[in-house]
Amino acid sequence: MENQERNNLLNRIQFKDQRVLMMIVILLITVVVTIISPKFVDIRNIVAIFQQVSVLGILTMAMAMLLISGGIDLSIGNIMVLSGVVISKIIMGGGSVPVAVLLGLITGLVCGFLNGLIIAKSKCLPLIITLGTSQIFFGASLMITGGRFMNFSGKFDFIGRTRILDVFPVMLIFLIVMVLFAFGLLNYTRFGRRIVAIGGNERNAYLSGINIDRYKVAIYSIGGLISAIASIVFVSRLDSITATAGSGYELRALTAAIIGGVTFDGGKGTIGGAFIGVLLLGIINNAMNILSIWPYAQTAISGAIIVVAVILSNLDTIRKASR
Amino acid sequence: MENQERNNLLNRIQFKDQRVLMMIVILLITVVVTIISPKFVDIRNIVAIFQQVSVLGILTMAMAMLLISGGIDLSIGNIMVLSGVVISKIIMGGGSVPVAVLLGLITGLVCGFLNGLIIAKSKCLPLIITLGTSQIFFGASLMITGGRFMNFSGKFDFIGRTRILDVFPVMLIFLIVMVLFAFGLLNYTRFGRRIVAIGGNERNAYLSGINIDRYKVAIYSIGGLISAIASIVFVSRLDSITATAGSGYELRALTAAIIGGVTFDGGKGTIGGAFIGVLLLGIINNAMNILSIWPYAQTAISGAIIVVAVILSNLDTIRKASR
Amino acid sequence: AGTKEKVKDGYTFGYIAYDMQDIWNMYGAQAFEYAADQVGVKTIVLDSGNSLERSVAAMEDLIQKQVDGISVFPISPDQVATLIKMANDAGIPITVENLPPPENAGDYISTVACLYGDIGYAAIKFISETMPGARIFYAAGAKGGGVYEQYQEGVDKALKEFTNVKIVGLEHGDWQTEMAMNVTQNFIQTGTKFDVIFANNDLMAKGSYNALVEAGLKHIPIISTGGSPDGIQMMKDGIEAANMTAPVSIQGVQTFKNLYQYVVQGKRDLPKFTPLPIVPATAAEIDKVITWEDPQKALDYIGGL
Amino acid sequence: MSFSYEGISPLVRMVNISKSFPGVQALLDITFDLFPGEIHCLVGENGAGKSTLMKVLSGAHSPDGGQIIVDQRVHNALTPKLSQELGISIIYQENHLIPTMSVAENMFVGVEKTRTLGLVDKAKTRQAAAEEVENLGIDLDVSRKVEDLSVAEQQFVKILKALVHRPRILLMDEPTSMFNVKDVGTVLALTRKIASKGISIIYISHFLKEIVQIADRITVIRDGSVVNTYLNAEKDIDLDIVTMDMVGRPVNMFYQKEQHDIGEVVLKVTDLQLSKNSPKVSFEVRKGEILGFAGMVGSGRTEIIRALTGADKFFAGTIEYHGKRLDLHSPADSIRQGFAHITEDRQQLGLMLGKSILENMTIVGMGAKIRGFFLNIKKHPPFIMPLVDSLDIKTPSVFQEVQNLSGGNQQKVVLGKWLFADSDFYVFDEPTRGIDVNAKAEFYRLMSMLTKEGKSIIMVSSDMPELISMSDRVLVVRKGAVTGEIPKGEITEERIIKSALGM
Ligand SMILES: Nc1ncnc2c1ncn2[C@@H]1O[C@H](COP(=O)(O)OP(=O)(O)OP(=O)(O)O)[C@@H](O)[C@H]1O
Ligand SMILES: Nc1ncnc2c1ncn2[C@@H]1O[C@H](COP(=O)(O)OP(=O)(O)OP(=O)(O)O)[C@@H](O)[C@H]1O
Ligand SMILES: [Mg+2]
Ligand SMILES: [Mg+2]
Repeated sequence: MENQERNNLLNRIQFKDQRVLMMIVILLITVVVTIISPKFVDIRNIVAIFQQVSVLGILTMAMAMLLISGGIDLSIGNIMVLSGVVISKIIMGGGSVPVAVLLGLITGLVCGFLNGLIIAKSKCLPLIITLGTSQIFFGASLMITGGRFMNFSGKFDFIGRTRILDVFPVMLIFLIVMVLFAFGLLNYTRFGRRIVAIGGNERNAYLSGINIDRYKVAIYSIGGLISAIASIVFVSRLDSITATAGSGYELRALTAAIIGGVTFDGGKGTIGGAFIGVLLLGIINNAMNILSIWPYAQTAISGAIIVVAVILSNLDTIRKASR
Repeated sequence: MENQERNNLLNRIQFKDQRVLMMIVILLITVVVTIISPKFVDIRNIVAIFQQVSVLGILTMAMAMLLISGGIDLSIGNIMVLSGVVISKIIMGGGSVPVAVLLGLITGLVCGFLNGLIIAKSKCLPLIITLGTSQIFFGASLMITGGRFMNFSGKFDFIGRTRILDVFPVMLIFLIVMVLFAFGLLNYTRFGRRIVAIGGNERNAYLSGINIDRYKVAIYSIGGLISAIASIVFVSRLDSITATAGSGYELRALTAAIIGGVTFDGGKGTIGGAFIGVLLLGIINNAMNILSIWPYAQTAISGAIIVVAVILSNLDTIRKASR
Repeated sequence: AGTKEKVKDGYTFGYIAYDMQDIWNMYGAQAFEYAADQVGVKTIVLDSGNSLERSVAAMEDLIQKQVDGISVFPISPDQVATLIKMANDAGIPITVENLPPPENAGDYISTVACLYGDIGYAAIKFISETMPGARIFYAAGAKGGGVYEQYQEGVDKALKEFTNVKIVGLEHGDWQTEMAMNVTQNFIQTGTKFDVIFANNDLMAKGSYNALVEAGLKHIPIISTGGSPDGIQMMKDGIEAANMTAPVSIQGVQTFKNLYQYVVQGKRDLPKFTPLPIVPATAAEIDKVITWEDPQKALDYIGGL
Repeated sequence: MSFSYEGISPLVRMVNISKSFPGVQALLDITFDLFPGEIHCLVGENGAGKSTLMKVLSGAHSPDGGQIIVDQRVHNALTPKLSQELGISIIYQENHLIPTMSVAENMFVGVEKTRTLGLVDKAKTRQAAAEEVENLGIDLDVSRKVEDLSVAEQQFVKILKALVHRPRILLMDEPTSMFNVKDVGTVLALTRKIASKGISIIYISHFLKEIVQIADRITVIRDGSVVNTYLNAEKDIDLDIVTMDMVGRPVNMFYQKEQHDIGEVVLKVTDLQLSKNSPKVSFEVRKGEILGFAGMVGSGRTEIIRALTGADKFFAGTIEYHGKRLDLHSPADSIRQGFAHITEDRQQLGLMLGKSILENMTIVGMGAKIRGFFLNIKKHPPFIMPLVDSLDIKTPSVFQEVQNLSGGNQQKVVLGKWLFADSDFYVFDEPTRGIDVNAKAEFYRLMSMLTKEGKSIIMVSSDMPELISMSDRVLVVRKGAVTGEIPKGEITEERIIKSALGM
């Protein structure tokens, strides 16, 4: 029994190791950048970093949940844009903000539901299905906007601009709530546990009495809804939107989640890890700007940092991969 | 015995079914488009379609091989560009074409080798590593070109322009050779079978005495080399290159391979299927133009066609989804 | 070059680029930096990499560094409105390059912009005047980003005025050579007759040209836009028949001049908007062109700092 | 044939081998030797360290300490490649085949038949594979894909794969756990034949009767250390001594089922047809009854019960439970009706290998047994601890990932998962595969308890003693049809086999 206690502890620490290592990498970057430019750790800059990753952070929660369930959704970037476009259309057409937001959320939910339905019923790879639907959603945004900039002219910047006590931006509350939501859902609800089980071994989950199809539809719908919530932050921060504004977001969310230790195999990875991945991406971008690095080199450097960070955070696995 | 025979036959047909169904989808599209615009099946248009997919086709061979080996390389688009940039630098600096091509090929090989080495030794997910190295290669292209448009002004258009008997473009030979190469390698060589084995069950391959690390390095190197070969076709067709010219190519190659039935799980899928995926993508694009479809709707329509095609080609699985 | 007056020690201007991988933006930024160098002003160039988000981040960073003035090369009118508000809140003077901000945007010094609509208009006008009756294939830029859409507005306006030309095909080359080559090739396959190609940039002009060569239609002239160094070269090479040049170097130096006069010299009566001259040029007139690479010639054109 | 150890030196000596995993000392100072041509059997409880010891020898694990001496050469560790080169071949307990490849190709992974230029010779591969299959005396089409084979057929492929290397030393880790009498006979005969050619064999099994039949020596391992090694020259060793060594106390190997009354019919299957051309199957199960399903490999038992539990669709027929016709679309439907279905392939179908014991065991029962919308898994161990203890699952903690458990302990987790769910009707497919004598006895006790409570059980099994001692009635399945029904008193090995072979 004593032995068991000890082992128990040991297991837990190992499990967290990957994230701990990633945090160390982040700390290292922070220290180096701060030495060169002390403004980096200014409270306003730190707030700025969080602001800059809030949309990505929210989308990454959707992506991480989907990956953990053994799925993937490459359309979340374009779902976000489509929701934003719907919101902008309604507001610019003179509609009220609450109605616009509600319809925006419904748009996201419906898009996600569609993804889930097709994936559950067709048994096709989610990757390819959502690549296709992503184009459909993008096309819809294009057609609705006619390719033009949608300007809110300050009618929708409450969330993006307001700060509590002049420091803490309201939009961060969205980020925090969504992270906590994803974390709670996956770890502390029956629904979440079943999602993880499906990701862990779908056939086993099926034989264990989980209605796979229904859960898949549900999780993709939630993913769509989260993307719509991201779009609220997105449009209100930028006070505008274009059909192309979300391109690449799905890949960045995927990158963040995977940097944070979520895998394609499903069942693995944590929300906390995914969030650390988001932070790393945000810090890299901000540091590049703060250090005014030659733009042409920024791309290469951030690529290199990602590779190194991923390898470092995986050191533990490499070491014990001995057999 | 008898029963077994029957199963066997059934399995074979089913196995090919996915590709057969995809071919039927392609045929369907062809018929519909031809009815509306008979020019679609003009020999010159068919040649044009093949020309337009030759770069994608070659890259898809690399992607399919990597996927079948259980890996993935999201940097092939940028490896192609980097090779092309190296070629352009040398030719525009007055170097000879053969030297330029050789160095371009070496560039691709080295990039692929790097990917393979990092992936084999670090045991990190190839997806995230190659996303990172992709940025590094892109950054390198940016820095070498200074973001400029590299125009060969006709110094390197032999492969892109020459046609055998005035009909058959030389670049198609590259495509055909690469498809046959990939097909032969995977199906008829010990190397290829081991690659498939690694993709099918890495642990099994390891325990069967296969040196996994060495094979991984080899397959990524080959992937890099194929990307460099694609770049020869690419630059000679366009007679020019920019650092951004290859962006999105890796995703399109992935799409093509997966449409064609290659999966992420490794060990599954065929080169023939991947090639059919390439064809489908090429035909969709060409048909849209030939039919002069409203550009804003093209995106959505091609997304919808992909989704429908994938679902149709998977009908068999859906039907027998006994689990 | 320019005036030689003494500048207070340590003026620093920020410059938020739309995307430094875009050569138009890059030459504008270079001209801006060149002009700043002439009078010893330090510049911090930040690249938003075509991301609305990163541009906001860049603005946040510049405010952080408390620069003396900021120039923005916007991604969109609304993005620039956002940035202007942020700068206003931070009390930093801001000027805009390339795209005029929307009406209700906050306080900014001025805009120097090439109106894409004007280029589209100029191109159709040029074709109408030099090739009456021409049928045009239009190799357009990427849809959905707002830039091509502005070209289209100018084109539409011109088509109403100059009724002796018409567009017989429009496909999007997405600013890239390969895409333009493919869509041009596909268009040729439709068998539609056309007399001239209008390409939204030089990369696409090159792509369209490749397709023409392949189809044995090399004689069909291509009208491109911008007048980039590559464009000039392509005119020399006979790839482009004409180019609606818009010397971005002028845009860069003029933008700097406005910011400089406002911040350092205290001028307040600056024009709110200066359009960039669009100069149709053919191969014969190359020498007249103010090239992108030559900020000095541009400085001279605007009468120095 | 008896074996003499005089005057010969061991082919393999493993000296003071230790191996630990996080939280587990799997092997501690084990010393073990193997002589040329002997059949050396390894026995021990689940988790004793048998498989780990074999993996050290096959190069899958490198030991923390100790030496492996082969041919007088000392190695601190082996790699799979080196091990192969030394002539060692292994049949792993786990399934490590390549699902998308054919049987023939799977057999030759790593030692492909090639022509010049590294081109594979497919014809030669197929031919060589077919020869091996014939040598083994089984019926298997080598061009079938492994993913289409039943678990037992896959087990044959694993054996064939090991033989392809023409080993000098063959390690067999529970080669017969998925087999019925006939196939066990095939494997035992093969084992003897191989040994008679001078090839040394290490043989692991939980079927002690098998061991007695073939072993030249028997080594008992407990908690990662050798307890005793016995000579078994006369094939007559007393099993009680062996089990005593294994468990540390006497074990009653042959569990005697308590008798109790059997009630009314609860499940009635009428004219069940799996596909259009398959035979009609009808049977009944009564309250408190254990209905055994016997049959040869591939006879179709698994397919019948998969249809019964909603795992597969079926073509025609009715299933009535407590007089009510069931309309099953998925396992969820049958589980809602109170069914439990233990699948035969634990790794593919029965477990989330990357998840903890706790998560695996609560996945089904979570809905009914754990209340509230919010769950905190850290508070769940008390729910399953009684089961973990009574099944004797050997693990450092219930948070251990299942893939780190020994084969038998994995099987116990699968059993635990369904026992925790508290069903009314149990469908077991090869439930005791790979679990040790002690745990088997415990499991049989649990089965008896369930039936005493009025629950019913269908048990598909290839383990004759188990079928005979536990079943109240046995149905024999052949080619997808029920070809015989054997009532309680008449269940004998002979009758079952005759019926299963269609004699
Ligand atoms: N990869 C691993 N990681 C952690 N622990 C492991 C690992 N492999 C084995 N173990 C542990 O080592 C011990 C010995 O396991 P092993 O598989 O050798 O048992 P075994 O004697 O073969 O049992 P069985 O009869 O159930 O197959 C067990 O407690 C097991 O949990
Ligand atoms: N996924 C599959 N695809 C094709 N054929 C299969 C598949 N699974 C099983 N079979 C075949 O169906 C037949 C019946 O198999 P089943 O598993 O029901 O037999 P069983 O009586 O349970 O025997 P076993 O002891 O092998 O489990 C066998 O011939 C087997 O090869
Ligand atoms: Mg074992
Ligand atoms: Mg079975």
